[in-house]
Amino acid sequence: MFGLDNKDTRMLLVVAVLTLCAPFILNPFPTDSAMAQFNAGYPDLMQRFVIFGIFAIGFNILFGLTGYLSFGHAAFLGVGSYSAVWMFKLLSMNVIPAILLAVVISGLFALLIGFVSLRRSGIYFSILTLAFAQMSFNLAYSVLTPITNGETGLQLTLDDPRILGVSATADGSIPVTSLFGLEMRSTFEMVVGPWAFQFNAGYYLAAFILLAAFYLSIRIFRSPFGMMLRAVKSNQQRMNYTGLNTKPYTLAAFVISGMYAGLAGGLMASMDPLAGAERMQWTASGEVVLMTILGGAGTLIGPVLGAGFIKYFENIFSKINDNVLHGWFSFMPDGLENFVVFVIHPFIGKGWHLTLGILFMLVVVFLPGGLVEGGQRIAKWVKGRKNKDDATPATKTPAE
Amino acid sequence: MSKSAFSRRGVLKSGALAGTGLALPTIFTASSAAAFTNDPTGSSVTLGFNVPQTGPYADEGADELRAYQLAVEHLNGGGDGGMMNTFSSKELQGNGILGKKVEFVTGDTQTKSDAARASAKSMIEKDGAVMITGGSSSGVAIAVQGLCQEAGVIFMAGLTHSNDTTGKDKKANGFRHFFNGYMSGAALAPVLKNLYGTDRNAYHLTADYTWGWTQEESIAAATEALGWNTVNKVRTPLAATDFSSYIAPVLNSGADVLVLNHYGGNMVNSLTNAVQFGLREKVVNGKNFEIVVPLYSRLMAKGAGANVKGIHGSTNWHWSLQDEGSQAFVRSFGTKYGFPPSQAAHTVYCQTLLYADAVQRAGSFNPCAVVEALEDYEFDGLGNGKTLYRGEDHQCFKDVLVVRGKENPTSEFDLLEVVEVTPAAQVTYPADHPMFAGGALGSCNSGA
Amino acid sequence: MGILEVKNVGKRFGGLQALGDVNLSVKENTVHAIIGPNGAGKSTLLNCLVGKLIPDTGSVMFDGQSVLGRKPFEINQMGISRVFQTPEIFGDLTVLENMMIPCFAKRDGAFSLNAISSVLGQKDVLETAEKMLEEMNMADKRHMHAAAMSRGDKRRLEIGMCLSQEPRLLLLDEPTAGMARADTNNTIDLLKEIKEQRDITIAIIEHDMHVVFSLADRITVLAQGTPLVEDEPQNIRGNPKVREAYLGESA
Amino acid sequence: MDAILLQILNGLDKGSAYALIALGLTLIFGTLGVVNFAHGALFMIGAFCAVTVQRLLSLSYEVVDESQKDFLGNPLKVKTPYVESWFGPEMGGAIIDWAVPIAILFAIPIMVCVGYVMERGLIKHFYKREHADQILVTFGLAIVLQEVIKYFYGANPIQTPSPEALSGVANVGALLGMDIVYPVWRIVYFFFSVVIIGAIFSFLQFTTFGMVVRAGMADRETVGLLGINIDRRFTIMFGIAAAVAGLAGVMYTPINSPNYHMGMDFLVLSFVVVVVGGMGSLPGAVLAGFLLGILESFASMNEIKSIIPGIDQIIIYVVAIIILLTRPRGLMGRKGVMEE
Repeated sequence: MFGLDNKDTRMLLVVAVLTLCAPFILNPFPTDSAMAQFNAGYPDLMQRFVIFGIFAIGFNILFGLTGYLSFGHAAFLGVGSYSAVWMFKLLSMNVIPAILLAVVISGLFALLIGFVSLRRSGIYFSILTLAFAQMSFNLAYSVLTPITNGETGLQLTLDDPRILGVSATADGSIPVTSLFGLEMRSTFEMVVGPWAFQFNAGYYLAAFILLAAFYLSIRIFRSPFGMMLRAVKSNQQRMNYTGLNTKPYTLAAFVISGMYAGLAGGLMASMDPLAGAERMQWTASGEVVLMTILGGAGTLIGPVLGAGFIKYFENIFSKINDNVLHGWFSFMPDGLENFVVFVIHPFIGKGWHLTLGILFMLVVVFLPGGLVEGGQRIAKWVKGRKNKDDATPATKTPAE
Repeated sequence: MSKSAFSRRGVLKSGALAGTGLALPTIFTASSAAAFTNDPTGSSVTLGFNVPQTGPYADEGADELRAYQLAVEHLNGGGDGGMMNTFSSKELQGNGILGKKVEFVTGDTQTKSDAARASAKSMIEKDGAVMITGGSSSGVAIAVQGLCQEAGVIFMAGLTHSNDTTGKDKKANGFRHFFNGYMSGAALAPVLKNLYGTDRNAYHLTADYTWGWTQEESIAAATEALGWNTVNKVRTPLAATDFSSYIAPVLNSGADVLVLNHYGGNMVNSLTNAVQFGLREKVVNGKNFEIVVPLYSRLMAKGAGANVKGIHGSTNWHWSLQDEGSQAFVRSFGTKYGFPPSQAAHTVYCQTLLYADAVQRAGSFNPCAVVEALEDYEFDGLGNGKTLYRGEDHQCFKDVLVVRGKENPTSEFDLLEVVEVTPAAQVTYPADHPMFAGGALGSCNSGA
Repeated sequence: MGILEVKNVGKRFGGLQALGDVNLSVKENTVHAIIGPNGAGKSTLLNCLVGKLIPDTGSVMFDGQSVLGRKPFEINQMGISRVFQTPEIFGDLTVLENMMIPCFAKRDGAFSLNAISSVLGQKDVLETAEKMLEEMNMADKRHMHAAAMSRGDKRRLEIGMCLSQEPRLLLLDEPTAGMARADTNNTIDLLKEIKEQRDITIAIIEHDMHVVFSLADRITVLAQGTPLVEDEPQNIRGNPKVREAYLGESA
Repeated sequence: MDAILLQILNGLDKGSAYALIALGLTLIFGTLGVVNFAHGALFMIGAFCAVTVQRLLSLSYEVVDESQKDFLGNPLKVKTPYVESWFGPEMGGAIIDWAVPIAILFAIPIMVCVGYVMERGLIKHFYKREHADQILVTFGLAIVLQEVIKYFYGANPIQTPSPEALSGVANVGALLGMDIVYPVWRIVYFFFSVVIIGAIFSFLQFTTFGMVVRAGMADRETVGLLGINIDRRFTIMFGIAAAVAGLAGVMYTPINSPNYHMGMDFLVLSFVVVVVGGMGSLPGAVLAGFLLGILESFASMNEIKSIIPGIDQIIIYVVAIIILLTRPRGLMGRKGVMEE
């Protein structure tokens, strides 16, 4: 189906089902229960999951396939965000032109940076991209403030000269981003018993774009072009002596992944029309590197998993505080309760970085292929157990 | 400890009761029939405390969180009541807000606009917070203020000193209790005149981002009005850790005052470097060389250690103030945590009480009602004397402290001494002052 | 007039004259071997032919066109394929994929943004690659990771990859270096087969006399950067100058 | 003229810090082939060794003084450091005053141990792994280390002054007949780093151990074939690299108050320095460190900033880009290292 083989179609369908049902899947706990803390099914975080998923998918086209490790990809995300917000300020609150401009501008920016950086390979390439991105960040934060609004981030104001649309709504507010009138922030809420599920227009737009981006990335992975990119990673010497020019291949991959980043940036601005300079900082570039490696570089689904993993910790673990812990463990005797809270305390709230760091190490030590390998091992184990069960039916305990 | 502080929305509880397991679709959009965003219909109300928990301002954030917890305790009738007893308004009864128990959620701003907005959004969307407060930098405050305006909740800005917060980026749903760059200049100028005279040459080192610029502008304007000459204004990169190459040119510039428009780690390092280069022992034009740090924070002053001794600056509040309100706050905070509160803690504590009081007076959590109750509201007893929340720009006007690094501290907290309490009238400016020009307050948004 | 004409080529590295004044003519559809002791300049010469090095003087013409100043991939697109001393293959890719890449290069040129269609849909390329695998007797290994194969198989694959481009000239750089006797013989047989079955010109740089004398139609002996003699194998064998310069006393 | 000389001094001083960190980073890379993102954390741990020594020396007992009040109005508890009561106020005060130099002695064994444990416990499992995995695991480790420090020491900078005797300024221009004052401790820092760099180079140049390590850097396999246990030596080199970073951190504390994220602040910069110098080249790292330090100082001069606004924000990166584009492997890099 869709020009994919069975395995890829199945994967695409699984991803489609997961993203479309995310409001259910991410909200497994009743709203009143103590575990509700772990619910991630609210619009902002769901949007972030898919947007960073797109970012990581794009990054993986460059890093996973060609092996070129860019340490400045956040610059393209930032440029995309700025372009989109400017489009909102000047043209219209419709997200489509904003996203298109974000993709185009970041693509051009990537072309420029890629053309220069790809003259070198290995760590020299990484440092060149890092240098360009850090330059962009430092300038955006200070000298370029008229364009970027510096520290605060570029945001909409009540006197934006919007060509199509009004500067301010009738009740004196800033208009909101929309898709032909469908407001990105509008949320449909469904209450089922103690559960509440939120279906957000912006999330679904982003989710459909994620599916398109994911589908495109599968096509690229399975195309002759994708094979050439893997060949670049494997042996550039042989590429050159087989009559293939590696430079346009790597540059094309760089620009494509830059456009993915711009798409993510444009979407981010469409969900929440503000573009902060921190989006371009090296830590943000490092984050997408970590997402990709953590999930499994070079695998299709890995980067999306990695993105979800990191964003989950950032948004959920950072919000757990001592009060919440006391709430959870209040059934224990006071002394024990305090002890348990004391032990967990360093890892939650302001300690979420610590937890993340430990998990990075655990994953890379025990799952060299990233989270995808973890999934494969579980699948294998389940399969193996099933096989064993089939092979030795006599020992099966009927009690189950 | 209470069982689960996390009831998402009161509406869900009732929804759950009425629910028969079937879907009850309700549409939450800007145009829906709901009264206002996150209307607390249950027995409790949730406030969102959004403070830096990671990054360079994490300690300040931690102190803010302590104060918030204290405020919640006092609002719910626990502890000794703190400043609720000294506050001029006596509406708060110690039974929560409008009889609803106060609960709270916390988040990490990371001192980044994006992360701060993400965290605030999750509080609004997931936890049903009706008010967001906190933060330790102007960029974050302005970004979150914009978000709260859009979402239809109240924002009580934490530590933010840039003129823009209540200047070109002011918003109807946001209020600032903290003072600003202009007020620092207005408070410092007379003191500097008395100490150093009117014939001085000032050299500015300024953190190269919007807060730094507004403070530089304010201080330069205030000192130039005294007759001082501004020799140079040099911008330093935010990421700078070593300021030696910016300090060195000061030596032979002919300047006899160095103004450090830095905050946090930048301030600690630039001050340390300035002292290293012997600026304090220097004599220029027959006058002792002086250093001024317009925005002081005790937590940061600690990082600069002995280097702060004798250096003047301004601050929003200090624990050594002897008025009733300050003392009550220091007592309950110090008793609970074992050390005195910082100005950040004081600010956010006051804001929480003020919000609660405004709701109580308005009789509703509706943001527009709260805005109305807070606009042009005058009160006393929260530590800075008579205080006004001005309606035109939502800036708070109160006494500003001029402080000096103490020569002989008696403890690790005793780093600053109050030199002068500049009365509110002296730091008040017209709402249309050019430094605050541009931007519009807009109208309050309740999300309805 | 040969298909490859090397005229007065010289190359100097600092103080070292790697190539003096090399003249060489490779006739179409022959196997031409270039031999010489270590440091005779064989590899330098080869690198000048494929665009890795640019000679200081002289000209290199392939089929009437100069190759000088062209990049390796351009020279390859002109019809020169190169086999390396240690097999250069795409280790991370499967054997079949390895074989497909030169087919794509042949069909689509040096660059093609063929990013949407599936590899499996490229029937023509698949067919050519499969056929070449059959010819190389590697069809059973098509889904193996290329890096996991034996050295002899890698060599075989590399030669197959070069042949699938249907080059006019195949350059072999010590194709049996470091191989066991049996693998060497297999490679000789393979090359013989290629020589007989295809319209192809082969230039081979080799150390191993056994290989050279079993394959070559013509031999150029290189010593200290200049060609000593160029002749047919049987004449080289007896040439005293060659004995002295190259084979030395050990022969 | 004075201004230029002062900026050269500043540049040498910044350069010393860059060079010391980059030296260890490139040493680890050259010997072990590991991209160590936790190297900045080692610098930070070194700095906190100084903080810890200062705290240990200032450990105090409390005496209640009824005549003074604390912030709650209770009688003030006056703290007296134990060392002052043991050695008398004069001597005790001097010991506390010299905490940072004392910390050097304390830091060397600590840092070598930290390096050893890190290498044996974690890094050694990653020699054969991809660079990407190395980045992930060392980055994770860096986060963990800095969070642990934050947990115990907080996020604010902590003041760790230099000894009184080395605090003031010295007139370094006196010899030239000029009036150029410069902080004494910064001069100390510069000479300290020159000594350390010299020591590392002589160690590698003149000892058998160093010779083997250098040979191993050039061609690990061959040296391994000679029956030399190169791994054990490399472990020791890791310890040495950690100690160099740690000492750089200890000595840096009086210049700028240390905080838990100072390692991350230096991490990116030190990678730029190493790469500009050429991956795996020790002299390259030192050269690039001083070069970037001096250029950074010049770029922050008002005269230059008025021509190109914001140049001080980006100078390091501009220089890195120019050097990498004109010299493919940095200033002194070897071919084939880290290019895949």
